[in-house]
Amino acid sequence: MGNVSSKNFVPRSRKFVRRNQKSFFQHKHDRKYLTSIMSAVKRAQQWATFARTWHLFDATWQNPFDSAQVIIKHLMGLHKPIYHPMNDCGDHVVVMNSRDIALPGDEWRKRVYFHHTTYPGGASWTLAWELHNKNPTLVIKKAVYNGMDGNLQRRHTMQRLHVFPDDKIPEEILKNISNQIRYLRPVPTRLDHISPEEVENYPKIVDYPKQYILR
Amino acid sequence: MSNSHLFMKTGFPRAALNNGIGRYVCQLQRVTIKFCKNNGSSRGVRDFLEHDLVNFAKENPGIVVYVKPRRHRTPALSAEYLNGEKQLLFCRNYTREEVNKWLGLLRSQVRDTSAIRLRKMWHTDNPSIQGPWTPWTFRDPAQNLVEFPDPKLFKMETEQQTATEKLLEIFKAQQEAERKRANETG
Amino acid sequence: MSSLRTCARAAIRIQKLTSVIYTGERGIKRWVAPTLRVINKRKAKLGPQPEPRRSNFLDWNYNAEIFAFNKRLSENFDVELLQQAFTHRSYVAQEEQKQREVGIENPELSIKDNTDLIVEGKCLTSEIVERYLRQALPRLPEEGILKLKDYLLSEEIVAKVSVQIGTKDIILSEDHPVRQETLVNTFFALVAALARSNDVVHTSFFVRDFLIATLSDKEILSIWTPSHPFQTLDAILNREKRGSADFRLTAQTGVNTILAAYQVAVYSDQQFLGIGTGETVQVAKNIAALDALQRMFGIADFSRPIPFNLTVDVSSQRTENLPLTKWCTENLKHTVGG
Amino acid sequence: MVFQSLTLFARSRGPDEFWRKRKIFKLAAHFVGRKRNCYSIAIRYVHRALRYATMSRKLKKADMLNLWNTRLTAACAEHDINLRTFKEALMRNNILIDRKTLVDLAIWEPRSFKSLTQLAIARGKQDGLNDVMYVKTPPGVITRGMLK
Repeated sequence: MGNVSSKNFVPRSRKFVRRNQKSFFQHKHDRKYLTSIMSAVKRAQQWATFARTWHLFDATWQNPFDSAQVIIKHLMGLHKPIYHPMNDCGDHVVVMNSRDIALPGDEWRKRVYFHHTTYPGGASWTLAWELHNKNPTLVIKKAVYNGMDGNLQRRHTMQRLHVFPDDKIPEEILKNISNQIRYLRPVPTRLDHISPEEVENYPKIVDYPKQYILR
Repeated sequence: MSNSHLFMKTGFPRAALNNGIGRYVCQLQRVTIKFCKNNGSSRGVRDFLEHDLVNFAKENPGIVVYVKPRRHRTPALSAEYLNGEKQLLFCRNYTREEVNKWLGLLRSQVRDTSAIRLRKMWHTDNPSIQGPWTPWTFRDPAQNLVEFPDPKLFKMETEQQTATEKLLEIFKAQQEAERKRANETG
Repeated sequence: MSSLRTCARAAIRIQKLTSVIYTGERGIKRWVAPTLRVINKRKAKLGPQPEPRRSNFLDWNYNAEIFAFNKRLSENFDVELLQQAFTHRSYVAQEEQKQREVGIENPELSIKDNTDLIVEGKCLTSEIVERYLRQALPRLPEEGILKLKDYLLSEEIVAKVSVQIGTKDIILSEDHPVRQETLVNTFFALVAALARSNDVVHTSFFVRDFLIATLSDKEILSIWTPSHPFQTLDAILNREKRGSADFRLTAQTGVNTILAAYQVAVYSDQQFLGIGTGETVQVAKNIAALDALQRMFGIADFSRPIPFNLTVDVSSQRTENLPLTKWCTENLKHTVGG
Repeated sequence: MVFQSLTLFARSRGPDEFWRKRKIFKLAAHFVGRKRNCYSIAIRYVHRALRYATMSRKLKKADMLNLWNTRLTAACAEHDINLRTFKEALMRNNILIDRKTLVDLAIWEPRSFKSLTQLAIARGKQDGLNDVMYVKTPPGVITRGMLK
């Protein structure tokens, strides 16, 4: 190790590793270069510690504002013990089925998204359901964006969020994924998706009398 | 202060040449005691020279001590360390005890420690025995076989039974018992 | 005094309203700043000056320095030998030249230079370092030992050690500031001088404490790495009659990105050997092999640190460590002796 | 110093302006623009910087505590326990390790940290702490309380 002192306490960032990427395997003939910096094993160790994981999140029936908190945690690397606001250890999150999100209460009708074109009279107010009809990824994207502190890092962090309206995720992105985030709340089954047999066999506390007419 | 350290060298507490792993070597190689023979500000230094210098030299044979009288100037200790650094310590109006103590400091330190800002109060060459944390340290190896997306891995992990599940269980147990009874009687 | 002055000022202010306010304190004298300015200006005009020789200073006593050098390192150098070790050929030549200039035809100086000490010391140091490393790292292959030796005996390292034990100012040599080569030669001459004034065992302590101990904060793999870890590991496993290296992908992420990371573990007969990460599977495999090797050779992070309290016997028979081509645990038992 | 008259005594100019200003310029050496070179501007910004420095001595401690809490929360979440319960259970086990050290362990010696969380969970289960009642633990974790 060249200067071991500086690696005290916090592992050096990925940037450091990348700068020294001219590793032993790319410089087979240049041994001296290697001796002055760090061994290939140490370098690999850092590569592992700062590896970017790709997480998959299914937004079906999930509250986008609650989900945003979990997504932000993963995007910013807040779920890692090595977290530091300046060491760029955030992961990627792929969100699927964003079309099937569930807003709480009256939110579809009451939530308003404001936009201004900066021209006089350029203000517009879009209801959540309208926005969702126009672009089914925007509600969750905005929830994540607004859930983060407004700083210079925010837009870069957003680059690591990939939202898809349905479960058709491009193959090259799907291959990157190595972890799944669990649902935040159970997904209910729609009544019309339950088969008649199941309904028939479900235990009943009382049976309606034969002559009882269901309206 | 906000920036007194701006033009200071920075570093970590390190022993020169792994001092102490092999054997201890005093890092102060020579010291020049400069003083005036007449001036009052050199009085403590003169006392020191009179009473303690011989003892000091005897106790520290590895340090070369020079004494340099000069007229009408502030007394000073000029220390030279093995790493080539020099430190000049003015001891105007110091008492004999103070000179003794400052000389003791010069003798025991590796270098001019007031000239570096310590980034950390400690240093280690092997920060980790078990290997630093990685995202995979506690990962379930079963995940290697998963084809993403896997519906099972989305499910919430609830250990507690829900009320519905409990009811269903009771119902099934009832049915089972009834069936048994029917079999026994029939 | 200042309060007096303030009172006076107040009195005057009452008399004349146009008075200037200054607080009276004794500080740095008024002539200091302009004088310093002029001195600095003249210094700048002169340009960079050569580094002054410490031995030309008024406070310099060569004999005292030599005495202190001996005591500082807690050594028992023979003083004459010690002085000889510090005297280089170039210094003697310079002195002779001086005498010739004065008019002496055949200058005869009674100063001995350290030429033969350097040669002797170099051999001795190399021998001690080699033997010590073999003893301290019995599991490390011979290739690694030789590489470590080269590293320790490189000019940079020895010169650094030489400066740190305080030779720089005492060296008698023509060149100034002292060149790296001279520093290195002085160190070797010192080793030989110590061997002559004491014995070789004592000399080995000197080399161990000052030269070999610099390894304590180094990572050995950064000094020496087996060139083909993959093949080497396979060959070793083969020699140990264990199953060949079995590489398994234990984790991967972001495979389609430039920050792809693969983690590969290597097993043999379902026994874990090592683990490695890399940006491609091939790199990860190589690192895993390297990790397995460093665990075998006892130079991993968690291995026992190199001992710095051993005694080497230079007179004993030379036993080399196993070379990579013969390295296996079974053979190791024969050489290390159980 | 000898002053021949009261006027001369009062007119003496006191300390050298050069050194007085130099003290300030040294503190302003890393500023940009005129606040670095013009005394009357420099002094204002130096005073402000000193004020910030004073305040930041406290802020620094708070920042570090924040960072440790964030990191520990992450590390604990990895082992299915939350920070409050973890600290509480450690206390009950008489394991007195501060946050800084716990974070160090979580990063550099992750397996030691894991064993600490296992201990905490076992203790929590034994004491009936709601958070950890349903967390799975490996068999054979013995806490102080169990030995009594």
